[in-house]
Parts: sequence; structure tokens; C-alpha cells
Amino acid sequence: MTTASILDIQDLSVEIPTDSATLKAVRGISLDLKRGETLGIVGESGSGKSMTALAIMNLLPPSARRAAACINFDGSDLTHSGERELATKVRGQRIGMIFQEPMTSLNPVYSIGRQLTETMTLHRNVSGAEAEQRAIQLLEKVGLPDPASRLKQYPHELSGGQRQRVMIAMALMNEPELLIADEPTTALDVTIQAQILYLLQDLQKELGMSMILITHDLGVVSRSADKIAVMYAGDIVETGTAEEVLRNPQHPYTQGLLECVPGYRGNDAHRLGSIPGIVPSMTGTIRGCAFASRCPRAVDACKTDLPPRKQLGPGRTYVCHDPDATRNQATFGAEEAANEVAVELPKTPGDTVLTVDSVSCTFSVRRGLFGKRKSLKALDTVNLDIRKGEVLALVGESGCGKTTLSRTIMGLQQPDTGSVSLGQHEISTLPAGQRARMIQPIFQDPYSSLNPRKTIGDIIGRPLVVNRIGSKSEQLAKVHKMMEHVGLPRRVFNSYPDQLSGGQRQRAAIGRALIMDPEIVICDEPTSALDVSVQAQILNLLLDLRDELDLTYLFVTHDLSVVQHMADRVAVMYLGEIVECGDRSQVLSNPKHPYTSALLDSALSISPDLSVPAPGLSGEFPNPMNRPSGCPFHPRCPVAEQQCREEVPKPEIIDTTFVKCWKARTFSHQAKHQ
Amino acid sequence: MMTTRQALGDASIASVDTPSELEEGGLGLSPTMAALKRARKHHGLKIGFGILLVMAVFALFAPWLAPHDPYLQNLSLRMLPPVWTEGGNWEYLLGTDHLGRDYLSRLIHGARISMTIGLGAASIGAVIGVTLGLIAGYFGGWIDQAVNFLVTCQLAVPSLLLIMALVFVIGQSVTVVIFVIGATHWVFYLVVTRSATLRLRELDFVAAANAMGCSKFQIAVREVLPNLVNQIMVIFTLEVAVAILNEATLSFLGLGIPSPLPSWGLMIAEGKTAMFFQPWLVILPGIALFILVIAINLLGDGVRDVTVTNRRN
Amino acid sequence: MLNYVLRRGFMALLVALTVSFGTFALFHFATDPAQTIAGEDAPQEMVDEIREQYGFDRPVLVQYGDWLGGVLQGDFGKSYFWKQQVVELIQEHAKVTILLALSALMVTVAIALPLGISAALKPNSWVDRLALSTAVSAQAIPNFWLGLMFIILFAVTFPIFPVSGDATWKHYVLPSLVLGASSVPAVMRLTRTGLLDVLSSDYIRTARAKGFMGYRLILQQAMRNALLPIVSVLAVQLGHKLGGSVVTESVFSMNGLGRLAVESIFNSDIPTVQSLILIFVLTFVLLTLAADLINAWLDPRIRMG
Amino acid sequence: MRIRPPVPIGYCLIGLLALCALPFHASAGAEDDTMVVALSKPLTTVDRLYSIQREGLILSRLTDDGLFFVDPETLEFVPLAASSYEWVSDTELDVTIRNDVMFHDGSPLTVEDVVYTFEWVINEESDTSRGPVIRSWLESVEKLAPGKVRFNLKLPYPMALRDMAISIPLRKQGTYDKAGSETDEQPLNGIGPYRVTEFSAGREIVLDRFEGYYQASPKANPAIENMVFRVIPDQGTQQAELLSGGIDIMMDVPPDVADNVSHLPGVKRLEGNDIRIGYITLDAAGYVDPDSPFTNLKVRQAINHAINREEITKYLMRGSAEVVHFACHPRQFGCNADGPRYPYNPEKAKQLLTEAGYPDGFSFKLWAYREKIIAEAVVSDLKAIDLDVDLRFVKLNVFSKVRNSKDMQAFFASYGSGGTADASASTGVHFAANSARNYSGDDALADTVIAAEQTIDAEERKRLYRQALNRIAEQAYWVPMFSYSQNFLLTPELEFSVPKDGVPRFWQASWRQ
Repeated sequence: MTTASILDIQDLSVEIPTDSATLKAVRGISLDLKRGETLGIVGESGSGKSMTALAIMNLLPPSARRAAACINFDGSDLTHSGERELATKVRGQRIGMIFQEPMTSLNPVYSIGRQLTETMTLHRNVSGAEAEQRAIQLLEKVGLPDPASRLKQYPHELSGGQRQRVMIAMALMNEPELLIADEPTTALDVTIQAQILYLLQDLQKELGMSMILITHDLGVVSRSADKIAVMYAGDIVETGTAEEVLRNPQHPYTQGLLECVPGYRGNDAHRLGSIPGIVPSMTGTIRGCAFASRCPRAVDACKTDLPPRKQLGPGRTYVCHDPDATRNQATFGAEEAANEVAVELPKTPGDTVLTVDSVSCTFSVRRGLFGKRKSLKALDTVNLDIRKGEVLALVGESGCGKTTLSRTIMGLQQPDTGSVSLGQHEISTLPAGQRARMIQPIFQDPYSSLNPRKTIGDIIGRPLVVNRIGSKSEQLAKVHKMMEHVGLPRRVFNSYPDQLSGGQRQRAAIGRALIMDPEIVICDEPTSALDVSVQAQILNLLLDLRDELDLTYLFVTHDLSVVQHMADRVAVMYLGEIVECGDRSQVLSNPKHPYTSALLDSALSISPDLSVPAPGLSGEFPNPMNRPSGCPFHPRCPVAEQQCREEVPKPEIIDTTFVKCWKARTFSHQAKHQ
Repeated sequence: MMTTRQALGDASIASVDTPSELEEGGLGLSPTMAALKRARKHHGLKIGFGILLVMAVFALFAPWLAPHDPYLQNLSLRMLPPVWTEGGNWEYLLGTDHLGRDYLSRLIHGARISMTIGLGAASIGAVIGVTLGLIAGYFGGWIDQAVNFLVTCQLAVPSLLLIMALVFVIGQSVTVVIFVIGATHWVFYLVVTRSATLRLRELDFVAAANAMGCSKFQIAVREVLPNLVNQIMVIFTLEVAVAILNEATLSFLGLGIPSPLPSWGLMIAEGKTAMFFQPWLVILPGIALFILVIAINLLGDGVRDVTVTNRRN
Repeated sequence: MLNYVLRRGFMALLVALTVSFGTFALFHFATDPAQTIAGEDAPQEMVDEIREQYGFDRPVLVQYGDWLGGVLQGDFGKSYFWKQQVVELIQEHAKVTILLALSALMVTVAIALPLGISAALKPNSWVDRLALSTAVSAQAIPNFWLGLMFIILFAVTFPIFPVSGDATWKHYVLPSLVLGASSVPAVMRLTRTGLLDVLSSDYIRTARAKGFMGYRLILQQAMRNALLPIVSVLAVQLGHKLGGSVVTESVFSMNGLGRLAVESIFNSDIPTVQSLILIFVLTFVLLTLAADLINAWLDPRIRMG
Repeated sequence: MRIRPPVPIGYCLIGLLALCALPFHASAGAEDDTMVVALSKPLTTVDRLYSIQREGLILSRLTDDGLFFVDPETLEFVPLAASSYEWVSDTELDVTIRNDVMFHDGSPLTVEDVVYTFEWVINEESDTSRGPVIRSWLESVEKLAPGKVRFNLKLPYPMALRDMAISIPLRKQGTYDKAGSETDEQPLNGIGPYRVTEFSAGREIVLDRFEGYYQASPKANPAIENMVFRVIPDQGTQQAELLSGGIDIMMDVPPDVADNVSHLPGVKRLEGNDIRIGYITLDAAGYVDPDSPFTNLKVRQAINHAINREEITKYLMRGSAEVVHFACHPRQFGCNADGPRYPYNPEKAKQLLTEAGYPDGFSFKLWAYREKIIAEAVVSDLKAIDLDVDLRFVKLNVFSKVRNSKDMQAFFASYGSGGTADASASTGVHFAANSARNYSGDDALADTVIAAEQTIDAEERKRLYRQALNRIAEQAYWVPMFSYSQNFLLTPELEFSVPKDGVPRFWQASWRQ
């Protein structure tokens, strides 16, 4: 590594005028990036990290205003470059950029080839053929098979991961010196995320690029970045090497954030740390420390005076008053956690309350205006038991059929064959009201799961009204009690969902699900739309409520760290089938199915000393409309043999774990993770 | 909207999430209050609303505000010009028509007719379109296909011709005109309601309602419909304007409001034979129409602007 | 794709049949075509005889079947009122309407597209405000009134263009302007919002990050996407214009399909009305089909799904 | 927005007329000897045998001759293509044909052509518009000698000459044999002073002078060489065209327009009579409802008294329009009644209504299909005596449907008698037993009318009509309103004598020297 700076940003601010006020998205930050280095910018949504990335090449939305003392890129100051200069000299040529949404970031009406080659022909005096040559070369490099024929394809013909590879190839067309990757893997599944990160890391080494990696995921940043800048409310609150920041965080926010990550403080911690409140809005004049209102160590000075930037070493800074008075104050519920762990009782398996018996589900889908209808097998003879009082985690990548399964369990979707029974009753024969009393859902997106036209009180009490349970006053009392349970202040009773934060909304959704005292709650990715600090609050709440109300959870998720934290048992789904199901400890520490093993490899825990592992899985999640023959996993499986390609594996039970794999008995998981 | 939000990136989410979970933090405005607050800053909306208010007052209190009986004919005082031209008369500020009726009084009473037709027809269209749109969007399948067929029928036939043919065979009266215009202007409601319902149907709060045991009807009416109110309101205002113009056109072509009712379109038609000589007969009702319709459109655009919410999805 | 076209064609046929039967029944119940054929002052004997001769006293379904049978054999019948083959009649009138519709479409495109594009490029600028006020005013002006004002202004006060008729290109100038103006607001608004949407999309940001700017960004990256909704709306607008611009044609006394349709309605000239409806429905369906095909050509997602 | 006062527009119009040296329609004007006439309604065919429109009649007076024609001065029926005629008996008519008459294709008119024409008309297959009427009186036509034909009538029919003059133009033998191909070369092969050179339905008809026209005809040697009939349905457009030189003459101009336009220099206004009358028919027979107020004579009289016909005629019809008191046009033969008249007297009307048992009035629908302005004025008058009138202004075909199914309580209509100056064309048509227009339900009256129609003797016919008309007036079956006035607007260059029966004869037109 050389020590020459390639990018030096001083005092960069971005303001976005809105209807009512001016939003200070980025507040005078300074950054320094050395040649060949990777800088990870970490922050929750609203911290201003994406705006920072866009501000470097002035790609901000038209209304945004940028100001900076200097943005020194390799000796030239970009602050004073006009649009024309940026476009012709810098963008796409010396600085490449990758965005979060691979689905929308490619122009849908032009072929991949055209979008790749034009990047080159626009800037360099090369022929189309030369550019095409380079494009093929790069596509091969980013790991797209059969690159020459890809050139004729259109973005919609590629999967998300493939598109992100194309995006990367496009950013590399002119061999930029700096690559800015704005949440490059957030929209992707874990296995694909690992592949892409590995690819980026590889390419960077090979090409000697510098990189700015923007992400909210501490695991990702811990593996990929050399240096980390933590952003909060438009400001950089802490910088340092990955090791320093993650192992020895100085700023209370960084500390809190890390406490919130499941698995950071060991797998079995019952309660997560959490940061109360949410990011304040950055409008008007900001006084004091922006984190003061959420900080357990805050003293009066934090609320009135701007905190100083403290330098611990070269490139190691944090912005905090660091009041002595509260220096040793334990933070973010750590001691509670200690108590809780003690309270936790070993679980004894209860009776089976819900049985899914060989359920299959097929949809018919038409593709395009002229296409024919095709059938899509979403569920293929799924068997599952849920036992009283347990948390069963259903894990899988997007498109694997977890949502269809949870809908089928709730009785919202009729299975083609098979049945779901709840106690003695088959769910499809139960009257809607009775079913509702036994089973209730909590959904992923708290923005869409609450009717924006109803007040919170209405929403929570609605199940009672629909099922005519109790008198008006009883209903009201119940709603108030439930709001207390889920930690919603009374005054939001007459508020609309839009007036609440994401965390509050999810609390309301939980309240609505629990007001009927259901036996089983289906949590469909209840935290994946939330920031990590809020996720911790909700996970804590869910666990508390389970103990309090004796609930059973079916917890649908893709996040193995959450599974690790929450689940008693785990079921792994792949292409509409359950490929492995068993106790958490069994499945996660000793996976029998190669897919489970690959999922575990791909999950990136916070380990600054490790880099991104080489992906154990090749290829993409297949299109459910073209199911591979034999074992559906065989095209991606590292241990697949002839038998796997031809015969569908038989389900078997090995050490109390259900598994569906020909190689289950011989396969052993080489644990690369901790 | 979605894309603008994306351009703003994650920063704008912070502005949405302004209300904080902090105990001492205040709540944001409720959707209605927020819209009203935006409305106070919207000039087009204020102007449109103001004009409309004045015209509505005229329409409501026409019998007391009009200086003459709009039906009283005086054949010896036919075609008097407005007061500012030669031969004008202070008694008849805007002159008289071909039967010697006071033009100003007829214009004032005309506002009544235009507004009745506009509101009536747009309401009927809304009822038909929203109902069909909800049903088609929510239930899908063959019902959706059938509704889609109806829409194609409706769109494929030139609507003015259809209206004319219907009025022609049913007979002219205010009620018929309201019903016929209403019955031929529901496609816009339907398309918007249907696509919004299709979108909402996939949202989790509908699944939640399903899971709590709501019937399909309850979901469509209690959960989905309230979310369409803003959009329906915007379409409603625009359709009121369309209905008013349609009525005027129809009356102009002689198939709308029957004489001697003072419809503006009819007044233009009646004045047309003399338009080169008594142009005010044509110009005045045209201006009245223009002002009314522009006011409604300003209001509609304004309502759309202020009710657009920064909601996700 | 053939499958798709066939499905659409079948739909069109079904629509045409439904609508034509509807009108057929409507006219038979409410009007007396015999009197039309006979004329205003015709004596009773004549009207009675005509009624019998044309079979107007038979059940509606039988009469409709008769007509449909004729159509299937390519015989659209003879106009009651014009005593002429309907096919010839429509051929004569279609010329005017097609010319008018196309020139009006050109007017619309010439005004709406540049205005919409410049408004989208500079939101909240004076161009944007001009475009918006144009749209709001054009929406509010009654079409027929605009026609009358144009006649007063440009044909009588300043006799630049002829008052009425359809003989020369000059006759088409004012009607095209009036008819074209009527669809300016819709097309302009759509162009503006469509382009604004595209310009704020992620892939345009990508293109900017690649170094595109200025006219290249608009033409080579944004335009094709922005065109998609415009193609659809233009097809619908053209369809409506071809479906007889009743108002414009009557204000300017042009012998187009719209006026033919109105006259035929007024005269209960059922064969003509029926044939016109068939033509309108088929035109509309064909145009929207064409728009879909153009969009499929522009957008691979539609093409391939 | 300032409203442009009318006067400047007037000046502009004057200026415009000065600019007319650059006309858009080069066809109009004396320079190229072409007269352009505006038609309000499209003519669907140029063959008079297949059209009964007034426009067709006007055109056929140029392109066709019948055996007889209506003398423009006396309005009597006199020979035209015939040289003489003779009633051999009440039911036999002999007609001698001229020998110098030529068709437009150059062939001479023969007796065979005459026989062919009439046999074609009475042939059920021919489907001509006047066929049913002619068949009702004409039994057969036979050739007596070269140049002479005999018409055998089914019954005595004094109006035979009228039908021949107005409805039956002569056709070349075999004209209709080649089915449907009459439009080949020449749209029409007539014997009139003008030939049709171009015909496009709904747009225009072009005529030129037929040089082979027989000199002995009173219509011989018309002054203008070319005529164009342009269809312009809209009155306002017609005005604009006249002012900008696009047309030379407008017919049926509404009085208001005529007044306005005639004040401009460069436009000439002509006024003339029309044999058309306007009237209101009341459902005296109680077809709609046997208990209808209109079955009460006092109610019908009240309505007669309530309508201010004088004012309506004076202010709205104007020109030479006159109030009409009986069910015929005063200029028609037989229209000489002396029955009761009902002067405008709203008090008396109110009183009659009270006597009839309707002190607070009642409500009904008044149907109308033309002259909306009159209908509106009538409604206004009736409202003044507390009648609640709902005006149903509809198109003719709807009007006919409702009227023919006897579903109207009252309707305002007009009748032009086909230009015939004989009471049979008005009184006869409206009160015959089988007439859909007859809402009187008075069989005795119907008998009287039929008797009059089948009487050849002039005095007896007059007596019968007087009897019928007085009965109508006594019973107040109608509210006779007014006779119409015809307004023509034309360029001052044009010389044109106003027709007495409302049907212009354009062969009389000429350019002012």
C-alpha cells in the first residue's frame, strides 16, 4: 500500500431543501482515502452516507446543494469542476460507481452490450469492436458465463446478482482509479452478496483500485474495508481502521450499534443491546451532539455544545464530548442482558400445535405481453411441525417459497395438495374468525402492513371489531393494554401510521397480531426492513412477549445471525422444498445439507481480521419456473454427483435432523466461520 | 414518486421518519392536517377554490342574485347589447337574448346547471367506476376480464357520439344528461381504482386483514377504499370539469339541456347564428365556461399536489 | 405474438358486435327510420309502405341477424337516408377525417412534445410554468367555442383562412389547430411527467455516473423510455380523432365521419350508424394494438417478458 | 378579458368585403358566370323521383321538366313538356306531348318515355318516393297516338296536374333498367334547362346550362351558365361564406340573421312569401290519455287565446309572415273560412281554464322539431297562464315516431304543402282519417276532407273546405300560428325574383348588368 492520498475531502456539506425546511443531509465531513485502500462508510438509513457518495462526483439530485472546502481527487479539486469537466474527465473514467438497486440501475431498453461499450466509446477514441472486446473480457472477469452472448441480452433477462456483475463490469470499463460502491449488495441474497463482495475484493487487488464501500451492514464492512468511517446524522462520528473501530469503539453510537448486532456479543445472549429512539431530523440549526438525545452517557453539555473531534492516532478520530462523569456507565442494556440470560430456561419440546402435511402449491404465470402461461411450483411437498412455545426459523433466499409457505399456513393461500392442520382442525375448514384467533401474522414491511388511512388505535383494535369480541369499552381497554405491552405511548392512539417511525409501526403491527391472543405468530421477516438498532429493539420485544404471553413463533428470515439469536429450531428452504430441518444448534453448527453449509459460509459476521470468504456456492438461485431435474440444488452444489442430477433425494432423519440430500451422510461442513 | 425518492436516496427517509420515538418528542401532523397545511401554500389551489366559491354562491343563490327572471321573455326587447356598447341599457347589464331574456340572469342561472351536471355526472361516474374498479382489482380473474371488456367497449366507441346517440334516443332532460354523461365517464375512475387496488391488494395490511378474518367485502370497502379517497377526489374534480364541458358541447350540438333552461352551451348555440353581429352572445357564456372549468382544474391539480404523500410504495 | 394479435382481434370483434347490437336495438326502440326514409312531409301511405318494405315491423333480433348476415358477406347495406352504398359513403367521408385527424395529431405533437420536454428539463422554470398554464387553459377552453373564436378571428376579422369546408389544405388549418389543441394538455403533461420520472430514475443516474450529460443523456439514454407512455397516449388520441371529431367537423362544416355519424344518428340511418361503429371500434383496437407493438419494439421487457 | 364590441366587427366585415377581390372559392361570382347556392340540408340524390326534399324540388326545377309546371306568377298548373291537355271524363285525362323536347343526352322526348316514366312510378317494384301517392289515384297510362297519352284515374282527382307538375319529372325510356349504374357518366338525364355535371352527395352539385333546351318553354334561355349547390348545414357558416364571397345566395335565412347581414353593404336581402304555415296540434281525441285536459274544448280555446301570435309573428317571424287563423295558408285554394278566431287574451284564457276545471293549470309536454325559438316563445306564453310546459325539442325522426304512435299531447309543427296552393295539401293532409297528423279524432271532419279531395267541381270543393275549416276552428283542434316568410340573402350582383310559393326558381336568376 502506498501512502499517497487519492481522495481528500474537506468540510463537505449537502443540503436538500424540502417543502417545509432544509434538510442537512451531510454536515461538513472530512475524509481521506489512500491509493489502493478500501474505505467503508457505515451508517443507518438517513445518516447521509449515500449523499456523501453522490456528492463526490456531484451526482446529487437537482435540488440538492453541495458545498465543500475541497474535494481533492488525485491532485485536482473537483469542487471547482463544472458539469462538463466532471462528465468528460472524471465520471465513468477515473471514478466508477456502483449503485444499490441492480434491478433499476441499468437502462431497461438497451442491451447489456450497448450499455457496456458506450461507457468506453464515450470517453475514449476506440472502435466499437475494441470496446466490445473489452466488454467481453470484463464480463468474463466478473464471472458471467458465456460473456459474448450476454452482450445481446437485456437487463431484465438477468438476475439481480448478474446485473450487479454487469454494473461492476461497466464501472471498470475505463479502468478507474477509484470505485465507489453504494450498498452494492444490500438488495441481494446472502449467497450472492458473498460472491459479489468476494469479486470486488479480488478485482480491487488485481487492478490496484481504491474503493469506497458504503453500507449499513457492519459484517460486510468488517470483512471488506481497511478503514471505517461511521456516519450518524450527516456527520462522521468515528474513523479508524476496521480493527480499531470494531474492536475498540470509542463513540457511544458505534458502541451501541455493535451491541445491536445479533451474535456480536456471543450467540446465546438472550437480549440484544439497543439504542433508544431514532435519528433526529437534520433540519434547522443543530445544537449540541446529534446523538445526545439517544446517548446513555449524555450530559447537559452534549445537548448544547458541538462535540469536539478527538484524535487518537493517524486516521483514528471520534467526535464526542466523552464526558468523564459517565465514562464507566454501562451502555445499551448490557447489564439487563446479563440478567436476562440468567432467567432463560432450557426449553423442553412442547406438543405439536401446527402440522404442515405434504403441501404443494403451483402458480401459473404469464411473462411479457406475448408470452404463454407457465406454471411455477412454489411449494413442493413441504412437511413441517411447529411445537408449542418454540421459535421455528424458516430460512431461505428470496424466491425459495418461504412467503408462500407462511401464507399457506395462515390459510390465505389454498394448497394444491396436502393440508395444514392446527391442533385437530384442518385450516382450510376453519371459519375465518376462529382461524384468526389461533394464528396471526407480523409482516416484513411496517410501511405497508399498516393501513395508512386508519389510526393506530383502530388498527390494533380492528381484529376485535371484525370478530366482535367484547364490548366497545372492553375493546378499548384491551387496545390500551396491548399498546403498553408493545411499548407504544398512549398518545399515538389517534395517530396515523405515517406519523410514526418504522420501529413504532412494527410495534403497532405486533400489537395487532397479539390482541387476539393467538397461539401461533408468523413473523415474516419482521426486522429486515429496519435499521439494525431498531431491529434489536423489535427482536428483544418479540422474545419478551413470547415469554410473557406463551407464544409460538414461526420466524421467516434470510438472516442467519437473527436465526442464531432467536430460533429453537431451524428449517432451511430451497426452491419450494425444505432441505434441512432440526434443532438450531444441530443445524447451524453441524449442517448436513451443502446448501445450509453454504448459507452459513455466506453469512458475514463482524470479524475485521477476516476477509470475505471465497464463495462456497457457484451460480445463481435458479428460476423456479425451470426447476433443475433430480435434486434441485445440484447445479450449485459443490459435492453433486451423477445421482444428484438424476434422482430426487429422499428425505431422511439423521441425528434428529430432517435432511433431503444424497450426500448428507458423507458431507461434512468445513467450518470456515466461527 | 418512487423514483424521485430513490434519487433523494436514504436521506429523505430521515425526513419521513421525523417523528421520533422519544418520549418528549412531538408527533408529526396527521395526513389531513399536513395536506391542509400544504394547501395553504398552493396558489393554484387557492385561486381555483376562490373562484369556485364565488361561482357556487352565484349558483346557489341565483334566484336572489339574478336581476331578472331568466325565463321572462320580452319580444320587443330582443338582442339588446351589453351596457358598455352603443344601445346598451343599465336595466340589462349584459344585454338580452333572442327572446328578450336578460342575459346576465341567464348566465347566473347557467352556473347552476353547469354545476349540477358536473357534480351529478361525476358522482355517477365515480360510483360506477370505483365499484367496478374495486371489484375488478380486488377479485381479478374472470370478473376483471369482464370489466376489462366493458372498458374496451367504452373506449372504442367515441364517447361524444355515444352520449349523443343515448340522449337522442332517450330524450333530453337534465336528468338524462347527468346520467348519460355519468354513465360514459367512469373509465378513468376504473383504471385508477383498479390499478391502485391491484397494488394495495398485494400490500401486507390487506394480508393482515385477511388473517384477522375480514370478509372480502369488508377488506375492499374498509381497508382498500379509504386509501383510494385522495386519488378519487382528484379524478372527481377533473371529471366534474369534463362533464361540464361535455354538457356544454352536447347542448351546443342541440342534444343537451332542453330549452328554455339557461345552459351555457345552449346559449352559445343560440347565439351562434348571430355571432358575427352580436358576438357577446357567444363570447360571454364561453368565458363563463372557461373560468368555471379552469377554476375546477386548478382545484383538482392543487388537490393532487397537496395529497401526494411521501409514503413508501 | 401471433397468438397475442389473434386474442386482441377476437376481443375487437366481440366489442364491435356488442356495441353494434346495442345501438341497433336502441334505435329500433326509439326512432322511426321509415319516416327518415320517407321524409318530413311524406304522406302516411308512403311511410307505412316503407316500414313494411324494409321490414321494420319485424323483431329486432331478426333484423339484426339480417344485417349481420349481410355484413358477413361483405354487404354493409345501403344508407336509408343517402340511398347510397354505405361503403362508398364511408369512403368519401373517411378521407376528410383521416386528413383532419393526422394533421391534428401533428399539431398536438408539434406543440405538446417540445413544451413537455423543455418543461421536464427545467422543472419550475418559466418554460415549465408556461407549459403548465398552457395545459390548464387548453383543458378549460370548450373545443367548439375555440373553433367559433378562430372563425371570428382568423376567417372573418382577418380573413386568412376559409370559414368552412374541406376542399383545400387551407381548409384544414383552423380545424387541425382546434382539434389538435384539444389533446395538447394530456400529451404534454404525460411527456413532462414521463420524462421527469425517467430523468430521476436510477439508470439515468448510472448514465450520469458513466459520464453522460446534456443532449446525449436525453437522446441516447432517456428518450426511448420516455417515449413508451407517449406512444400509447398518442394512439388513443389518434383513435379518438379518427372516431369522428364531431364537434370540429360540425363547427367547420367538414364532411367527415364524425358528422356523417351525427347525421346518421339524427336520421336513424341505421346501416350507416352500424357500419361506422364497426369501423370506429376496429380502428381504435387496431391503433392500440399498433401502439402496443411499437412499445414492444421499443422496450425489450414487453417484447420478451 | 375585454369583449370586442360588435361595431368594429361590422367594420371589419365591411373591410373584408372590399378584400373579396381575392376570394378563396374562385367559383363564385359574375366573372365566370357561376352562381353558388348554399343548401342547408344535404341532398341525397339528384333524381326527383327518389327524393321528396324541398332542396330536391328546387333542383329539379332546373334539371327536370314535368308534363306540367307551376306558373311562377299565378301558381296554377299549366302545361310544360305537354302542349295541351283535356279531361275526357272525371277519370280520364288526355295529354299531348311537345315534339321539340330533348333529353340532356341529345335524344328526343317521346310518348314512350312518358309512358315509361309513369309506369315506372306506379310499379310497386320501382320504389320511388311518390309511388304510393300516385298509385292511389293513377290506374294506368296508355299511348293513344304518337305525341298523345291517356291517363286512366282510379277516382276523380283534381290534384293530378299538381302531382305531375311537382313530383314526376320525365325520364328516358329504360333509365332504370341498368341497375345502379346511373352515376356513370351523367348523374341525371333530364329535360330541364340545366344539366347535372357533378354530384357528390352531401358536398356539392354542379350544373351547367343545357344548350339543347327547347325554345318554346317559358324556362328557355336562362341567364346564368353555371350553378353550384354547396351543402353548408350551418347558418353561421353560410353567413361567413356569403360575406367572404364563397357563395352567392342563401335561402331560408332566419329573420335575425337577415336583419343583421342586410345592414352590411354588399349584401342584398330579399323577402318573399312561403306557402308554409306553422301550427300547434292539440290532442283533442285524447289519444295519450282519454282524460287529457285537451279533450276539453275550453282548454283548447284557452290555449288558442293564450298564445300571442301577433307578437311572435311580428318580432320573431317578421318579413311578410302573417298570423294565420285557420288550418290552411290563405293563399291556398279553398282557404276561405269564416269560423271563430281567437285573439290574444291571456285573461280570457285563464278564465276558460278555470271554467274547464284547471284553475291552477296542468302540466304537459310540447313537442317540436323546428323553429325552436318559436316553440320557446310559445312555452313562455303558456307559462304565463300557469301551464307547466315541458318543451321536448327533438329531431324529426324521433318526432315522427312519437307523433305516429299518437303519443303527443301537443306539438308545434309546420307544413309547406309541397308548394301547392291548394287546401287539400294542408287541411287534407292533416285531417284525413288515416293521417298520423290527425289528433282530432273527428270522423265527420275526415269525411268532409276526403269528399273535398275527390271533387272536381271548384265551388263544391270550396264549400266543403270552408265547412271543414270552420269545424276545426270551432273545435280548436289546432292553434294555427302564422304563415312563413322567406328571407334570401344574396350578392347585389345577382338579380332574382322572389317566389310566391316559397320554392325558388333559379332559372330566373341573372347577373345585374
